[in-house]
Amino acid sequence: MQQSVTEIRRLIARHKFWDYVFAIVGLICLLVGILTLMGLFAQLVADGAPRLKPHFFTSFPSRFPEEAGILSAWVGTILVMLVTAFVAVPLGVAAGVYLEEYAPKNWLTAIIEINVTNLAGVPSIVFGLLALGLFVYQLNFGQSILSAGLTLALLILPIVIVATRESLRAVPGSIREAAYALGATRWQMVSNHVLPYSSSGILTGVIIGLSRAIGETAPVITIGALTFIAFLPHSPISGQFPFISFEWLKDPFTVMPIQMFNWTSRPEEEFQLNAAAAGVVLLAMTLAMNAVAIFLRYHIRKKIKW
Amino acid sequence: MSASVQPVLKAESKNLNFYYGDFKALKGISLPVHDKRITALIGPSGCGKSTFLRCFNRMHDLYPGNRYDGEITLNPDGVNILSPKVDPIEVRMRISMVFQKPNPFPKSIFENVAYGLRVRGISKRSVLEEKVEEALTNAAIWNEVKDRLSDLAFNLSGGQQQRLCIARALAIDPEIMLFDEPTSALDPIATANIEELMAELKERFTILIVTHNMQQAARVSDFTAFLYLGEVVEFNDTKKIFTTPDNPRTEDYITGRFG
Amino acid sequence: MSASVQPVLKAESKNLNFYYGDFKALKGISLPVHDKRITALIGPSGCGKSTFLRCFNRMHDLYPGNRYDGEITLNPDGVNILSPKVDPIEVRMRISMVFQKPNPFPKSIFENVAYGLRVRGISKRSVLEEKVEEALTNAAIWNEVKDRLSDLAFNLSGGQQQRLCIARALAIDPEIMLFDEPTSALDPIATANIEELMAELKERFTILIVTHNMQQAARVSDFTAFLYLGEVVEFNDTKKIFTTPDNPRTEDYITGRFG
Amino acid sequence: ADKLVKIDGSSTVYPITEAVAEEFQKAKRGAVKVTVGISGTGGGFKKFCRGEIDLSGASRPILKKEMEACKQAGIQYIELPVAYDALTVVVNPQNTWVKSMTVDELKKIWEPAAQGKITKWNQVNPAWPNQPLKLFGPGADSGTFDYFTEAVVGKAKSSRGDFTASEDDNVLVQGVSRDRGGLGYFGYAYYAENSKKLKAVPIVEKAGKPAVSPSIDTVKNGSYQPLSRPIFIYVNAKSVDKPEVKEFVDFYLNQAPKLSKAVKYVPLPDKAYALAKSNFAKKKTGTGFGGEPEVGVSVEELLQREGKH
Amino acid sequence: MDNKHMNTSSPDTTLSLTECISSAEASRRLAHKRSRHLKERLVEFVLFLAAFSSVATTFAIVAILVYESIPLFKHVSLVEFLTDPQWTPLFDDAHFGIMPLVSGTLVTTGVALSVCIPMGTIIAIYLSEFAPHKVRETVKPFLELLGAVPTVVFGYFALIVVTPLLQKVMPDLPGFNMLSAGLVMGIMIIPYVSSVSEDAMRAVPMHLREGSYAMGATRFQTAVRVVVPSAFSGIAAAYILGISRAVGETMIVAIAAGMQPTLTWKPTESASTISSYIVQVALGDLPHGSIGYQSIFAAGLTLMVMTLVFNIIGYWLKKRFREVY
Ligand SMILES: Nc1ncnc2c1ncn2[C@@H]1O[C@H](COP(=O)(O)OP(=O)(O)OP(=O)(O)O)[C@@H](O)[C@H]1O
Ligand SMILES: Nc1ncnc2c1ncn2[C@@H]1O[C@H](COP(=O)(O)OP(=O)(O)OP(=O)(O)O)[C@@H](O)[C@H]1O
Ligand SMILES: [Mg+2]
Ligand SMILES: [Mg+2]
Ligand SMILES: O=P([O-])([O-])[O-]
Repeated sequence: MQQSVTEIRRLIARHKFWDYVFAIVGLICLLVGILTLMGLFAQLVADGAPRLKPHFFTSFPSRFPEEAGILSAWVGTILVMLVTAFVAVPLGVAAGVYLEEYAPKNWLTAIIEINVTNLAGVPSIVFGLLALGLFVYQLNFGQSILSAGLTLALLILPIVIVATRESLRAVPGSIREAAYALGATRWQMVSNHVLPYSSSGILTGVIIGLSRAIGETAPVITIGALTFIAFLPHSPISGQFPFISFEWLKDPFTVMPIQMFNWTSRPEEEFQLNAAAAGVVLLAMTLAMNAVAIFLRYHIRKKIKW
Repeated sequence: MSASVQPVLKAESKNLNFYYGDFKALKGISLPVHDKRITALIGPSGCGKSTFLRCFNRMHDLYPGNRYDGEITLNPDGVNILSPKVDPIEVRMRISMVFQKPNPFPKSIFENVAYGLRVRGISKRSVLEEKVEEALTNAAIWNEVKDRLSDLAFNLSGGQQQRLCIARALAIDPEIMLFDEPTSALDPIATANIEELMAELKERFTILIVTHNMQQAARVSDFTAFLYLGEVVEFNDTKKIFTTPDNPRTEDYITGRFG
Repeated sequence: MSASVQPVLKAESKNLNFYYGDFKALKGISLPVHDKRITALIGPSGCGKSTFLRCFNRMHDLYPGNRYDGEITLNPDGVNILSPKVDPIEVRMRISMVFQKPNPFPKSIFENVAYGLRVRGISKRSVLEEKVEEALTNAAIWNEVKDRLSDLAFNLSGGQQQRLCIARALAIDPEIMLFDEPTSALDPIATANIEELMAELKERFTILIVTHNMQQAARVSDFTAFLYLGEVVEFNDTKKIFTTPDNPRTEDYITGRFG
Repeated sequence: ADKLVKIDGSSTVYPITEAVAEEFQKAKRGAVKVTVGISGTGGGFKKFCRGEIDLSGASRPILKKEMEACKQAGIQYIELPVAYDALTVVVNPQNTWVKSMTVDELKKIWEPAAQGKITKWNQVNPAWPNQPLKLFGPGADSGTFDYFTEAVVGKAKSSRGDFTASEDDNVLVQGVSRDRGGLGYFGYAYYAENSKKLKAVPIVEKAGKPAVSPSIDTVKNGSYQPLSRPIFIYVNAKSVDKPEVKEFVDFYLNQAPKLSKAVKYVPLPDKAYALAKSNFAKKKTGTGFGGEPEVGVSVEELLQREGKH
Repeated sequence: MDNKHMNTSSPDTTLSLTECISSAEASRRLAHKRSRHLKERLVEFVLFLAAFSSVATTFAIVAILVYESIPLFKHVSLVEFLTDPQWTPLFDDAHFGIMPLVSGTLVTTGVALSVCIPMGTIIAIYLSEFAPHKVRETVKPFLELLGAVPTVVFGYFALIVVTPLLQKVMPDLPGFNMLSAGLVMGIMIIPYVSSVSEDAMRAVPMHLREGSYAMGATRFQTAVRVVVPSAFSGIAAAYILGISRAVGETMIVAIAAGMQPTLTWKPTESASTISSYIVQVALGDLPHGSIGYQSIFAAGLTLMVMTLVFNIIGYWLKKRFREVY
């Protein structure tokens, strides 16, 4: 009745063959992805290398390819990302906390939930249309850092919400019960425990969101970002009281992808090198952000093991 | 560990029913809890021990669909802690709980113990320090941790973590302490430590403990209730229960004929 | 349930050490497993019962950093199943396992039981149907599920799920069946059912069971090994162990003086 | 507080405006900030007529709809041509058969009736080989497209639809340079920068006239017809009150001859710049067109026309 | 909370002696309770508003799209919009049939999905079930970087590298085609699919895998027969995300697919998609307020409806096949 050992062995050999086949196929697929990325990156670096000199980072755009730089673009990108993060993080985390820790099971929360997943799938160009109608014209923010930051914030809001929910869910129920058992209120439980313990996951989500936002071209084009900007926005630190100024929010700006897009569509081939160099910088910025995320994830997780 | 002096009633459940949605997990439980005594709840898995225990600090309020019906009165003021008019947070401030698996917060040892005090609005460092030391001493872990109060609580062993959780629960001066299988995740030595500790604690606190380990119940408790399928089959002096139980089902269970 | 006829040796562990990374969880375990008998492993939590059991089907191979040292020979062919030269899949095809928590696959009842057969390359419907029915009958659950074989296995109760898992393990005609606390997640009635089932199964299979419930060990097993801190303290006829153990530590544990 | 000149509009005009802005800011040592955006001619006019920008670049004259929008918002504008752009018809360098093309042949290729029918070179001219004809052109929302259709087919926006369209002229360059049977059209600058990869086709305006290749000279002397077109800036008359805007426009008109050449556009005749300067000085508002594009008008004539509002 | 136990040295002290909570203490506690409740409600309300902001965003999007496209639908009937086989709103002979854009969108999406779904799934299975822990932890973030490459770069990659490569195999392939745009888009979306499905697979509890291995299954059998079905709802969510990304992707198609709105289902032809039409017009020369300009909002609305449909299907799938480990 029981199969003979040799029979079993033959069977296993046959099955294991598929293990090997799949491992190889998997590796190939992985390599296709990784090699494409590396190839793209290598190509960009090879093209952009002659431009990657210090003055590339400290110069404004120019009609002379060798003189043109990305100063206004990278400053603009950073400021826009600041606005994006400042809006998306509190809003997204609060929404995630509500949905995960507070929301009663009713139709309203069901709608919010469907809506969040749906919003995650809305094409970015549609956010551009929204921003054009709402921020630029209705609210009269103009083509400012504020408009762009808000647009991208809405774009990554679902990413932050989902990441927040996932990491809140990873905090075991026993921690919640422990806090309640000591007499904590719901908000005390959330703010003293669950949120701090899930911060690494939330942060990772935020960074993934930001690295998506940083490369977005279409919505920023739609709101009509400028391309030639040979000056910097107002400084956020002012000489007079209260030493912080928000004038930069209303300033015109350009961002890295726009600058890149502008350069790729120039007739002079020389500008393609600038575009490649800008691409390298943009990727490096994303890479750096991801590295920070990985570092944080690693270090915070090391401390917390459930 | 006898209950020779007639004890005072600290709390009492009166005809308590409890429902998980449609499922009736507790069926008319009436049970006294004596002051400064250890009452053990035993019974086969799924009989409702944990469910009953968690009624005492309204843990079930956290999940939707749960429903209490009946009363648990808490003395001396005789308030019915299950009444919807009573704030569960207030109940939890008076009755604290230690869980099956040690569940320290991923904070320092000090902050773990101080948490219950902070929730009560105490933030003066000197008061906190004093109370934390007192609680850790009472939980018989002060000597082991006094030099590493700012270490992460996760770095303690399982048994130490559980004692830390006990200290955390002690720090808020509860009237009753609930223990839900507090040693089932621990090794024998840690278990012995905790049992010893409970024996000390009952000098000052009223204790209610759930255990699936009859030997443990026999060793540490003064009174024992045997639950089966959501009902109290028998409640009595521990000695009596483990030597001459009144109910044949109790006897069957205790001698290992079922369960 | 006696072991009166001198039994045949089905497997034997010889001076087995096991390491979780640097932690030595099993220390020189030597133990016989008799054919068509139930051998129970008891001992306090963390003593290494599960660790030992899982050596028998090389479950530890799934996780990095684990290391075996020593032998488990499997008769009749006397192969050392722990040898790196032996394919763990081969071992698992000969020795199947039922886990503590019922873990049916998210498939239909039929597909759950047929899984092991499909893995063996059997896909003829008629053969599968016959074997599935046989296994479900042997697992004493056929009558309950015969009309709903295409239902999702999750829709069964806990006890039914566990019997389904037993059927799944039976379907592949294993030489040894391993049970790791198979009833600890079940209610008393389901537990009684499973115990009855095991008594029937031992007519045909060799069974090794881990339990933290001494009553259960006493009820179902022919031989019992008492483990403590990764070592075998005592191995003997179950009757002997539960009446006149040789080792005082065994006695202490069984009578509830520790653990 | 800041001295800011806001410019937006056509991508065609952008390179010149950018060059001017760069030089202007250098000259002013950063005392005046200039921003230049690319929203397209239409997008630029929308903003212009909302009063959001000071200058709008346009690769075609303002249209009726836009004139109305400006009128409603009370915006007066000064129309100033700044350079010529020569639309250049290009083929693949391996195309050995085309020596020149007549406007009629172009029409035969591009008119709506050609859609799906004219797909081989020999269908246009029997002397050419039986080679697939692959067409590339700017997107239907560009000024270049409007002008080309007007000039070749005789009606703006009237074109066949089965061609590869792109907003990005480099994409068109790629297309024609890789397809032996390819034919496309775009601004002169893109041809000038890629003259190794492409071949410009000399254009015969009417039967009997000579074939003229696009170049700075042929555009300037008016012989490259009908595919050379003026490009414009529109200045908000109110903005001229701001000294920095006035200064900028003056600077623009002064530098346009030199800078437009530098970015491979064709400067207007000197006389035209002089006229433009005087129009600007006089703040002569309105458009020289009737709200419709026209082909073949001379810039000088245009500047002397009565401004329509 | 004054120490109710400290002053009672013997357990048999009577009730009356000890702690009857004074009325002052009771009222203090009550007041505390009220303020605590108020704060809790306030916090909850604020959090609710945040959660609701996402709904508000959707409303705003729909409102703007509908509002701006109404003028178009006054001019063009919905039937014409949906059935006219030509989309030439900018030509002299204007037609407003959205179908060519929809077909372009669906074909490029289809091509992209035929790349990213198998590859993404295989990579996810490989990383979750086959790869050593170290490989997984290093490769995953690296792969996610693919999703962060600016899409303009991908667009040129498709046009300048992939299309010529394809033309070597298919000499008749036009220089602009949906095939190469779709393929590159697929590669770009791989990390979205693989990352989310890998998370779902890793969330499958170990005891299910143990169950399978204990039956003598190989890795491959365990992965395909147990892990993937168990993680199905998570994997479906990953697919839906991938579809949404593909449907909405703009720059790659705008650069490499040829911007030619033709009603075709052949990937080897050039075509235009909804989103690429939107950027084209947003960048272009069209007078604002013209019918052509309004057409981008109508197109945006169509796109939104399409993603909505996909997401509702996804939500339903997720509900239907919710993990019940
Ligand atoms: N959240 C819940 N929803 C529905 N039923 C529940 C829930 N928790 C427990 N139950 C059921 O209520 C009954 C009592 O459960 P309880 O956890 O109190 O048992 P217990 O005596 O503590 O068992 P154990 O010794 O296994 O911890 C059981 O039948 C259980 O299945
Ligand atoms: N994956 C692991 N890594 C490291 N140590 C482990 C691991 N699993 C178990 N151990 C340790 O090995 C020892 C034996 O564990 P094992 O699970 O075999 O105990 P057990 O007798 O089955 O206990 P229980 O009755 O609680 O199931 C324990 O000290 C445990 O902490
Ligand atoms: Mg319990
Ligand atoms: Mg175990
Ligand atoms: O951007 P254009 O209006 O010149 O096409």
